[in-house]
Amino acid sequence: MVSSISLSIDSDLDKVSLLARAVRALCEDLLGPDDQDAVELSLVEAINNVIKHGYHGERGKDVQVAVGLQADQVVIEVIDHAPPMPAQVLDKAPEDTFAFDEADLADIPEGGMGLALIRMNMDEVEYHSGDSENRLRMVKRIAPRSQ
Amino acid sequence: MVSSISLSIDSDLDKVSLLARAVRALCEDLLGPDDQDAVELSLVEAINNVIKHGYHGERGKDVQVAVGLQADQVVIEVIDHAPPMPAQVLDKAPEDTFAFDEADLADIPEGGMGLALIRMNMDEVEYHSGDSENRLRMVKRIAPRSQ
Amino acid sequence: MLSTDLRDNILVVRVEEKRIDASKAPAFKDEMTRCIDSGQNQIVLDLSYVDFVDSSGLGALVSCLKRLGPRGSLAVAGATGAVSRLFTLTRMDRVFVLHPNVDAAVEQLSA
Amino acid sequence: MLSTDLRDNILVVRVEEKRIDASKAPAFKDEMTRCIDSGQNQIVLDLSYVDFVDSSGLGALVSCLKRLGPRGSLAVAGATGAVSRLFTLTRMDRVFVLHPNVDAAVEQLSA
Ligand SMILES: Nc1ncnc2c1ncn2[C@@H]1O[C@H](COP(=O)(O)OP(=O)(O)O)[C@@H](O)[C@H]1O
Ligand SMILES: Nc1ncnc2c1ncn2[C@@H]1O[C@H](COP(=O)(O)OP(=O)(O)O)[C@@H](O)[C@H]1O
Repeated sequence: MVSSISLSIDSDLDKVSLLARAVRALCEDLLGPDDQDAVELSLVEAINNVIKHGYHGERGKDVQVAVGLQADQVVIEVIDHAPPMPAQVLDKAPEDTFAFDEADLADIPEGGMGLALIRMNMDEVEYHSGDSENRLRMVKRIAPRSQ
Repeated sequence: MVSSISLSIDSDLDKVSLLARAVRALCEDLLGPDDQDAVELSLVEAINNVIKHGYHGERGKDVQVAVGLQADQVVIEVIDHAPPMPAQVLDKAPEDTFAFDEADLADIPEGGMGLALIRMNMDEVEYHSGDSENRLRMVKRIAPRSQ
Repeated sequence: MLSTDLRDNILVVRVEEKRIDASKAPAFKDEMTRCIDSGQNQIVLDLSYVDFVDSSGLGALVSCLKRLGPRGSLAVAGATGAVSRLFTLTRMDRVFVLHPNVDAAVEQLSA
Repeated sequence: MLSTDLRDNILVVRVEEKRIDASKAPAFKDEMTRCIDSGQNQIVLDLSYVDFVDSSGLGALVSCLKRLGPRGSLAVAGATGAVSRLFTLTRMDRVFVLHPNVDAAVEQLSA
């Protein structure tokens, strides 16, 4: 069974937590609390990126999230109509981001952690950008009950 | 402060509970449990009506819900693109619906209760139908904390 | 969506769904009708697992009551929160006797 | 969004928001910077009320640490659930010492 619902806000950082709350509630029966946290963080990072980098902080642009609830996975797609994100940024190995030298203050990252967090928290991450929209597809697999 | 988010499903009765769950979660901090119940029931009745009467049960049509969270009220708008609902149906006094004779089995209603429930559960109910869309606007006022 | 249990010649029907809404009301009504048509006259409907009923669900209940006819009885047990408020709000608490739980309902029906 | 309390010459800063996300991180950083610039060297950040931090919030924390410089210390107290997991996942638990609560943090810093 596939259930899907779509949610949208305009590009305002103040509204991101509404999306997070609604999506979290939708996943409640399917995912354990840690996986809900993982989905919430990935969703928030993806939407922040769209608002900050895609729309350069401009308000009044639309940000859409499609949530597909399936028996074995939760699929979250973040859809926007901004210029696409540069192809290579998603290819960087997420581990590298956090391989800093903690003894060297200057080496500790203050940013550039969002995409790495998404890739570490979701089971699949794909980015498609077409003529009219960009679509970041993130999948969280549902652990079988018996495990 | 006004926060708003919009949610949509296609016209499938199986998906109505997703909307209900997401909207309920959005109201959680603002409304007590009884008022959350009132909003959830009204929302579900409104959407069922759109799907059953507006779209005559046809799938693949869109049903949209806009949720406005304000300091003193929660505004829920159900938006559809079906033929509008007949003007007089919303005017019927809700109390009449439940003024049946319980001793007379035939008098007890099996249907026709949805709009009455909406009017009894919400503080304001307005219906606008324009060129391209219908909009049922339902308001639940937030009781001041001190009461 | 229903599980049944016969106690003192009373059929206890337990709803195993969280919601009786427009998507579930037709199946609920069908399964209930089958129970009624099998000859059962005294039914206790256990709603303790249910946390949401809409007007379609309530309408299905009324339709079962009508099917049962004036000689039968349909009692409701375990309705709480939004479900119990729906009965009050619609004055259906005058139509269906509400019991806190199945035991209380069975006891009163068999008395 | 912050409330402060001086204990044994250690500034305890409590975050009074549920979320430190991209919409709140700039204000958080500003208020923290004011605390740091007022001359405080030892700070315990109480995150016990916070249930969500994103990479902007975490980045703001790192930026406070840099502002504080090598002579200062910024300890974190009361991080649980998703917040504590974020520190581990990003290896920021090597950068910020995590304490179960404010008392434990103050005790260790003043030892
Ligand atoms: N939706 C997007 N549109 C355009 N550029 C993006 C988008 N998402 C990410 N980027 C680019 O990738 C970089 C890394 O993103 P990220 O890892 O989330 O960290 P941060 O947002 O803190 O910079 C961003 O700085 C930006 O240049
Ligand atoms: N969205 C709608 N579009 C068209 N007609 C509607 C709509 N909503 C309600 N109606 C009409 O109003 C009547 C009463 O609706 P309601 O009180 O919800 O009860 P019910 O749906 O059980 O009939 C419906 O039977 C239908 O004829």
